[in-house]
Amino acid sequence: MHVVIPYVVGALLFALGVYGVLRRRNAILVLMAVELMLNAVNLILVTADVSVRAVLPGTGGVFALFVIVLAAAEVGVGLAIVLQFYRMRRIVVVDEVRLDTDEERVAG
Amino acid sequence: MTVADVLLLALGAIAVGSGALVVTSTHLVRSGFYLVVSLGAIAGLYLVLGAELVAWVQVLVYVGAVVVLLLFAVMLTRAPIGPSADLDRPALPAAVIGAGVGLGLTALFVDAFRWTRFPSPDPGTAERLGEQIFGAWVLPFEVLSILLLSALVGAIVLSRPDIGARKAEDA
Amino acid sequence: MPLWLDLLIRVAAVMAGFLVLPLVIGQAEHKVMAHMQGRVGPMYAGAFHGWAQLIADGVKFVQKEDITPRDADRTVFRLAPIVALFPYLVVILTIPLGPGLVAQSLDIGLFLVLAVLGIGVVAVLMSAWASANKYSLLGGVRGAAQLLAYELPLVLAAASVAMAAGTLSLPGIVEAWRPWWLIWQAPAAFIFFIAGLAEIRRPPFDMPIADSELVFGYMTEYTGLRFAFFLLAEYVGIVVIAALTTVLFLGGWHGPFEEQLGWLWTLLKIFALSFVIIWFRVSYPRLREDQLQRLCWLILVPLALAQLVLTAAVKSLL
Amino acid sequence: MSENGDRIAPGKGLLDGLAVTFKTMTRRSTTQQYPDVEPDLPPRSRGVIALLEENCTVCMLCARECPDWCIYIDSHKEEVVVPGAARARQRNVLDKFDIDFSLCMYCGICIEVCPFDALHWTPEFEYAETDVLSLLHDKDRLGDWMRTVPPPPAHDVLGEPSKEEATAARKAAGPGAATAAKTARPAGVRATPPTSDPGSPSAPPASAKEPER
Repeated sequence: MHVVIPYVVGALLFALGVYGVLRRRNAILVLMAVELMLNAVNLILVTADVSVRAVLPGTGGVFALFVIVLAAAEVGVGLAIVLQFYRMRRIVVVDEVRLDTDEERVAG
Repeated sequence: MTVADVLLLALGAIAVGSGALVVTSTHLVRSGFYLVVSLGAIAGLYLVLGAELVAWVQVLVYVGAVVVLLLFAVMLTRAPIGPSADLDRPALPAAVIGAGVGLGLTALFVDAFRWTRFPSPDPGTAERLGEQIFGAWVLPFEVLSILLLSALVGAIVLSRPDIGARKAEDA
Repeated sequence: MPLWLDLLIRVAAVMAGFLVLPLVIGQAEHKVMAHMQGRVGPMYAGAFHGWAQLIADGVKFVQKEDITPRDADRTVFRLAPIVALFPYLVVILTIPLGPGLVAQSLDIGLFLVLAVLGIGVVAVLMSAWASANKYSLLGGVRGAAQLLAYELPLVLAAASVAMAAGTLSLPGIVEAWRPWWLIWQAPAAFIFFIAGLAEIRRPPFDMPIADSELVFGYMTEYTGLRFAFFLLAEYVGIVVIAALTTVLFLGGWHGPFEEQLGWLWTLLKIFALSFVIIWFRVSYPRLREDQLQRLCWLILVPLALAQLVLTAAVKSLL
Repeated sequence: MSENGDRIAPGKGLLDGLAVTFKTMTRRSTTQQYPDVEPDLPPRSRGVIALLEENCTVCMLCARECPDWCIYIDSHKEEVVVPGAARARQRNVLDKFDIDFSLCMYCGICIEVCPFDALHWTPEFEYAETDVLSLLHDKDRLGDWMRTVPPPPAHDVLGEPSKEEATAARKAAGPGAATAAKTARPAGVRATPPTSDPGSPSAPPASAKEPER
């Protein structure tokens, strides 16, 4: 098989993820774009298993599994933060997150 | 062009197409559903690439859990049917950076691998993968399990208002 | 036998099982439930004790108007029933009926089954959100929470038996099965069956479609053939959960004359478990939402973890 | 289940529930296959109201007492020449007697108040119509229902005798025995069937218990 196809697919997906993270204002949509990037990396890792001769065969698959676990943890904590934020401010728009601490004290 | 190549092309097209819809759709919930399609197509790519176990873990964890959590969060915050107006920032800078990254990476990969053929790997790698994880990679594996545990505790602490409130009173 | 003929026969057999078994289970549910409630159930369709009732129902569903609500997200709304049905079709492909009698034997079949069953959640969320109905949305959110939660004990219990058998292939697990596993793996079997019931949203775990408070949950807005698809998915779900419990915990085709009658034993065990599922529906009231989550996280998950420890201990002793 | 006080073994309630449903399944169901098998109606079933026209004196009590006002009566007066009488007598002749069963709520007050037993309950209930106007039954149709009126059921063997019967019995026994007869009768009835009881000469035959269909 021509491994350049999955590699390019991975590259394009990563680019789409970058675009999404920069473009989206909704925090959950940003998380979705991050998932796209993680999956692009996974795809490249798994493809590397086929194309790159490594000392340990199947290392790419192992790494992909690790990344999937990391992504699950990331989404769990990330969504907990987003939902907590929504409960406090009723918004999920990342642009409008106020970083000054005075307001934080009032709301919290 | 072999059967595997055709499959890779088709699945890759689906993955990239629905991935593009994920980041451009103005329908909040629909982009979540497009993400399901995209991740499913990537699982198909893993299957073609001979990583069967990774493919099913992808379906189990991503499609069955992560995306559902995302959709869940969308529906708990706000989920209008139909397009929402205020989802996006101005597109130009993001498009420029995204296109730059995409073109750069694509050029890199195309230059590195050209149109060379590699033999298809033999499927059925559950045993091999298990030996890898519990042999060479057992330490990272254990570290990951601690990370998962702390993420679990962290998510519970964050989402339980009663725990947070008590902390605030103490401080 | 040429490859295409072999493939055709396999697909035809799976489709036949996919269409016939749910009908049998559905008819059994009509009659068993009726008799358990002191009624007689359908008596007219097909003359003899209403055997053709579900066929008549099917004809009725086809004739009904296919309504999509005005505010609904049309594409998603229409796709949802198919997404609900699809995973079970894939699962049925991998279930072994007898020695060598399986549509598609896979090295990691158990993993595929568990992964694909998880797709059902997406269908619930799709139908719930796209209906533009607050009852649907409530039911869908409940359903998603329930399915996500019960996936955990389901996978843990399956992991226990996979650990005991030392393989992830479904026929392999049946081959490795020994009668004393009935005791050794009994808690896992119990957990798997209960969690499976919750996964297919059968009473007493039918909180997402609780018809007395949510109309019909995420299926509220569906009519005609699309609604029939959801119903079919429910009954195929019964078949799948009963078959998986059979294969993983009750020894599949093991029984007297298993070389010739293996398929019969499997089918008998599947029907017995389906009867139990129907029996539960008649006997128990619906669990409240908090009781449902409590049962999962405080009873089933710790039990499943304890079973894993037990399995590992016994396995290392042997 | 076991929250208050005495604790039962855990899971016993769950098993009991399963046992109850399983036992019910093994028993025969009591379903009546209605359109195929005629229902076994209890006596005094309230199906439809029948009119015995010759008993009606157009006193209008039924129409006035009806809570739904669903009885419509028209009549005219007629002179009847009685031979030997000094003057011709007047008599009410019924022109119209309609009951609108789309309004009727089957309270039975009209039947209760009728002083001359012109109205009767019959257990006939299959008179549904596709047009609501057809539920207005005129006096011919109401009269036609009379053939479905079952004979009155037998008296309750343990019940008190009716006032008329008691008086008749007292007269037959002669003065002085009145109190004895009144107290002795219920005990005697328990021992013997009502037909052979001398105290109730008008008791109907036993077959009258079953409503005729």
